[in-house]
Amino acid sequence: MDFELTDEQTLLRNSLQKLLSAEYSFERRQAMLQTPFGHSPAVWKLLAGQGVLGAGLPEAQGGFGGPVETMIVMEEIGRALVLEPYMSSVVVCGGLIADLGTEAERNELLPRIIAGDCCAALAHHEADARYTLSHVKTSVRRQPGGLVLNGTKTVVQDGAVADIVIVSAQDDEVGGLSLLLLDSTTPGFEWIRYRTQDGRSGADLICRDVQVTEQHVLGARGAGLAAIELAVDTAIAASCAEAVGAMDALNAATLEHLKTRRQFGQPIGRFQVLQHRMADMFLQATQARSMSFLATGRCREPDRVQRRRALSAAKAFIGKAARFVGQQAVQLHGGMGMSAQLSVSHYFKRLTLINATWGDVDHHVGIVGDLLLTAEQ
Amino acid sequence: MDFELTDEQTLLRNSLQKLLSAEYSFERRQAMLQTPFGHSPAVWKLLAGQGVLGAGLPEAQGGFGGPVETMIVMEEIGRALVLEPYMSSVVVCGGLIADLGTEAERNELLPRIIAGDCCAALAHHEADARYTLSHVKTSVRRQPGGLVLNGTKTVVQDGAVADIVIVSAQDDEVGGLSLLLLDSTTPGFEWIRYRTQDGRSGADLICRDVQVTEQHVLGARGAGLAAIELAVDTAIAASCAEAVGAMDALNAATLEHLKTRRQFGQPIGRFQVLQHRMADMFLQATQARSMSFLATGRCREPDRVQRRRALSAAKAFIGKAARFVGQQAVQLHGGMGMSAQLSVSHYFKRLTLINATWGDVDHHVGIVGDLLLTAEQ
Amino acid sequence: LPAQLSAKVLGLKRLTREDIIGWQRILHSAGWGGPSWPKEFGGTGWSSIEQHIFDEECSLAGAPPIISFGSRMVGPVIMAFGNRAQQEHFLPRILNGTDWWCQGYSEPGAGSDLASLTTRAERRGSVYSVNGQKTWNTLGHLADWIFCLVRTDSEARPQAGISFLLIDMRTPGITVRPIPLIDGEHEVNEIWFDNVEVPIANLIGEENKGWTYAKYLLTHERVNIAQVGQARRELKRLQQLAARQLEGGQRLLDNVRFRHRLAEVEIDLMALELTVMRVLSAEKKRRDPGPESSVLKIRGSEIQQALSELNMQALGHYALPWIPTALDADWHGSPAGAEVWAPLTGRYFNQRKTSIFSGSNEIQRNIIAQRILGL
Amino acid sequence: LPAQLSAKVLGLKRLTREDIIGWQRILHSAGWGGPSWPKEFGGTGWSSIEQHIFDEECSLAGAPPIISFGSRMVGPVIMAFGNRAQQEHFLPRILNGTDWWCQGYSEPGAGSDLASLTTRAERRGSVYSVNGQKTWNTLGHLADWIFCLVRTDSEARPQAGISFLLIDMRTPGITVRPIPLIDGEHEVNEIWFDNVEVPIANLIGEENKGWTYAKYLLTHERVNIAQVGQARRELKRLQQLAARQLEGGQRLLDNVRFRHRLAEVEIDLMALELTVMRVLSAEKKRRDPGPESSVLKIRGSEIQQALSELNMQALGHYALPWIPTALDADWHGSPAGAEVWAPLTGRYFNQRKTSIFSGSNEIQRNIIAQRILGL
Repeated sequence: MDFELTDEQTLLRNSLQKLLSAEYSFERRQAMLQTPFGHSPAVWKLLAGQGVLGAGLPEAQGGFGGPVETMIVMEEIGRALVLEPYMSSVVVCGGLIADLGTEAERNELLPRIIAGDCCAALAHHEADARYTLSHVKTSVRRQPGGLVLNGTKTVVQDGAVADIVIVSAQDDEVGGLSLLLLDSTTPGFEWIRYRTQDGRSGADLICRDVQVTEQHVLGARGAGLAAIELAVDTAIAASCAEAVGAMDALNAATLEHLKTRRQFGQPIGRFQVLQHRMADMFLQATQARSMSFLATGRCREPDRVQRRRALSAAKAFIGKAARFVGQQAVQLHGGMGMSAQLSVSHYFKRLTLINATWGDVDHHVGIVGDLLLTAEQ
Repeated sequence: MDFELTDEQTLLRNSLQKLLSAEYSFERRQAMLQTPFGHSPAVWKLLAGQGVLGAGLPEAQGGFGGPVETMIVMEEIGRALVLEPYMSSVVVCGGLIADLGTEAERNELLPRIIAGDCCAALAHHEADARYTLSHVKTSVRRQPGGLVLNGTKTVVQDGAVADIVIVSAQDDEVGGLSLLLLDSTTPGFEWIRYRTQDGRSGADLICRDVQVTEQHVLGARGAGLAAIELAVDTAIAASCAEAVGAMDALNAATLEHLKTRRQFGQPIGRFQVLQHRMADMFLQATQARSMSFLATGRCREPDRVQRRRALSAAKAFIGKAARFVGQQAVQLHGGMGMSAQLSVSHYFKRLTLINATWGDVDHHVGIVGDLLLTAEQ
Repeated sequence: LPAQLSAKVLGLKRLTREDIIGWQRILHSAGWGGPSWPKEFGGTGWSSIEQHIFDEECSLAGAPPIISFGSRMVGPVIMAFGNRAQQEHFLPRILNGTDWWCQGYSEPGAGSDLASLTTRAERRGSVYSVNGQKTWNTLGHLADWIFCLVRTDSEARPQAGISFLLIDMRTPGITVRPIPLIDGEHEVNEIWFDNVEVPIANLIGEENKGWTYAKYLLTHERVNIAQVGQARRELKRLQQLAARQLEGGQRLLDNVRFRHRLAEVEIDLMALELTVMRVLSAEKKRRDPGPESSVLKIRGSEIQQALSELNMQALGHYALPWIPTALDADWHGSPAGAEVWAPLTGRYFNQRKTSIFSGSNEIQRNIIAQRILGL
Repeated sequence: LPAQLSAKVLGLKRLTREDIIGWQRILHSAGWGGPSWPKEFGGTGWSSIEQHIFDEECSLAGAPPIISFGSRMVGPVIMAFGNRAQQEHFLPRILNGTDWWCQGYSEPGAGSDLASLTTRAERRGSVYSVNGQKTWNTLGHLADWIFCLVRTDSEARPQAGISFLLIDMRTPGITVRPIPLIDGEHEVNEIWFDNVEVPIANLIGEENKGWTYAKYLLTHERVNIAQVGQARRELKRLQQLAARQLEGGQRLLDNVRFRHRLAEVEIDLMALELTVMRVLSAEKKRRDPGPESSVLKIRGSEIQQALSELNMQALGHYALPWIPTALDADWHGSPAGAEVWAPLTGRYFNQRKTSIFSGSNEIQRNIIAQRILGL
């Protein structure tokens, strides 16, 4: 594993940092929190303009790079707490279309995604699944003239701003899961849109007798679960990078607070207990960065056991680290950590929600534990 | 629950403290560690002379008091790190004989135990049981002229100094466990005696075609498991009290060290990180004491679920507290905490072994969790 | 206790001013308006243990919180240090719910280090003229009165120049501005004082002795600080939630790891409950439990936080949506079920305050180290 | 690596002086006597990453520890600050296993606060006369030489009057007395110096500059401090143990809670391993990883401790017996199986030292706060 960035990668990082610090200050972001779903078409277009929306997508359709580029972008998204649907549109759905789509589908959709003309979301989770990816009750069945889709998808991330949606369903005819690539305005869809705690958007999607055809199936019928698992691992790696960026910024803000906030006649950073707390926050973030490299390096690994262990380990470790850094940043800020007017509470909320997404700490520790059984037998 | 001691109970505590500080100083104890198994007949007779070996046993045979008196004695045993087989002889076996024995058995054995003329031990655990009390493979079977006992018992606490032993075995004839009360020199017994890490003794006991009769069965045949469970809960309460006494002493020693040891030109207790650590040790010990009261108050509770929850909760909480206090006392003592010449390492070892006895933290947390299932259904 | 009200409380719904005042009136009419007050001032005269049992029962039954700034904070100060006129005027109005009190302690530059406060009160004839800014004021937008620490002598050493003033919130010159909080709710405020005139009669005790009264108050409030009843309530919610939430079709309660987490917090709560009882039992003899209250504050807040975190964790993806309307009592919208789970993530965020406010847990550990352990 | 030797190491048996010296001789004859040394002094000239891989492989294969006091501590100091004569005399003898070195730093009154040491060396003609007491000396009873920090100027400020002396352990006036340790093993000593005469030629560098050399040494040793290879070995032992230990007839590995604990420590170890690699990778550019070594020390020791604790926990009741003879290589006594489990509880006790020695974890956190974070 190489921990050094190439010159192009460093350039990507620097230009994105520059763009975001100019166009996505905390004050600007506070204003965007007042919009219905946090998504700003203007910002989205700006990102597209810099080519950022092509990171990790195929060059043939205007993309560039791979998981390392995604990591770089996501880390900056975490650092600036960007509310845009980058994860859903580019990483998850862009990735699924690139992996599974036909030449025609890729040529039609990826350029639009990369240009920022189309946002996409994945509708996979269901109410009783929790983090079990294989638990899908939504079904697609044969009916005269095509197929029909029924079921309810919950907490579709970035769902309120999606133009297209990928829906997973049990495919009774062939067995296994199939993925359906549909317009979000498809008749029979009912969207229940809402804000998420971190100012982004989500939605529940109720599918009632939605008429589809085999043309809508993305990839091979019945082969959806493996594709979803790979997409989720890519998303986990991206989440890890986002969390690392957010922790970095949060640690910097907390360190600054310790140096400037005075109590009892001295900067509070002179108190040894707070020094050690901050040292532990640094220690966690340092290791979290190592694990983010691991997740990035392994998220496309063909060996499923190796990939599973690495990605679950990274998500679990970073989840714990993010929890500790987030909670302690609030604690060290005192009352100010509770205020919505400072960035610290927003970082904390975002880190908390990253933790609850794509499997929480217990879920992924459990997976690493279960792999011991396999290894052992 | 009453947290106040009666005058008699306070007197018991004070006189025992006085006896132990006079006769069982750390230096004396260091000398006793040089004996084969830590047990000193002289000390044992001294304790008997003060009547201490009758605590919790029936008045008819010369005992006095109940669980609170046991708690008081065990706390002082913990505080002075007494190596004597009090737990096995008085609390566990004395208690079993008092609960299950016939009038004749009680009259024969309890006065000898109380007088310090006879040490007893419980041989129940087996190699593959871990902390599962019901897992017993040792068997007692009918044969011409009586019964025959076969099997191997492991880590019989205080086993190397026991004169009599209570052995549990699957009783094939009636089903369930039976308890056999036997002389430790019974033909067919092979004892593998050893020291334990804390300077006490233990033994494995191999039973090969041991000839016994129904006269040797303590209590009703086949009813041994419930009796063992009750005895173990009494032992858990006693262990909790011992741990509380040890933590108290260890915290006092650590606090003294923080006040007297100087580094960087000041007592190390001036460093805020060490202050907070010590505060947490105090906080843990304070709550551990509350839980010891709970264990004492509930260890004879007839409602099995209530008893189970209380005793497992107490053992788990105190196990965690003891681990934290023990490890941190060593840490705060620095190199001196590693030395066998100071008491701190001995307290740490004893607390560690208490944790591994009668079920560790995970075992008892698991039980409390499983009770949620019962409560919920 | 009206069923509708307890349903709101147990459902973690938003409470109105009327909900809380109404409950105080109900208590008052039952003679329980001052469960922690002596009989001579219209209280119940209960022992600490009786108060504790009352508090626990109220919490478990889903009673709204008592407005503690009046009943448990300024009330006892007025009883101990107020003059007869102040006692006769203010105390009955607290008991019967007429006056809602709030607290003016913290300032932007004085958080944990309260003694460095700078809001000043200058004497001008029969009034003090108060100028300055208070912050982290809880529910002041609902309050009728505020008790403040103000500086009346800027020459003296920090603690010595502070006085304890009672101020009518309707006095001209007071501006209350909400501080938007992490969970989006309105709970705390900044308050500005611009030449606010306060009658000298509203000074508690002697001028420049306010620090003493504030310290009395800090140690007076102790047992309730553990919030054991509320924690029991949240533990019950968590158990019910874990039995209802599914994980790949299995109950979350059947997940061994999660059950261990449940058991751990249950055990911790048992230890705290018993420790509260021990402190109360010792109080029978000593009257003042003293610094042990720091133990209760630390563990109480840590357990509240653990419970709110597990309640959120139990939700899985449902931790994400933010549906503030679902916190209204009569809401039945979509997504379905949100009336149950919607408050829980916000509550987790909100409960982070418990280790910060009322003396941060770091300050509490300092107190244990210094006052109990003598370090 | 002789199979018998690696079996002893992997079985956590007691190692003899010959075991350890023998391994150094084997390495030396293969040209690997100084894996961390530059070629000019007879080392391998490996990069940090190559050294790291070598160390890990050695650990996993069950190689005995290298006598780090020579190879990794006094060796580098002699290379950097020793004169030609010292280099030519001492360095080859370290490589070929002739000299076993030990360290004389800590004193009864100078632990974490090393600069307050009082052992003094007075110049008398061509010798220093050394008087004082050192403590927490590791394996000095096996050593041929000791490197000491001694005070040569008691007037200067604490750090300024210290010199770095090399002392032959056979010099008259040296007394070595074991400190009995928590696990009953003989590992550390007290050493008294009573008018011990040390030739001036054995002074490293300049008089009163010893503190500089000691500090160099403290930051020189860094990557190996994480002990990743050893942790991997202990994790493997733990997994095997969990698969073998039974719990009511079921494998301990099938206990979900225990498996979570295994997984947690495995994940922590992965994070540490990768962080070591990142530090080494950064070192390619900067050469001196600096205070990041504190991160590796803290996490390395915590993980070692967690592993030794879980190995003990896996034993259940078998954590209790103390069977010191079972630590001998050829022991096959009763109770049966003790050759496997008998070392583990003692190892747990012994590993508590890792967060105390080599700069306690508290000191390491101070270093992070001050040197990295600028607090």
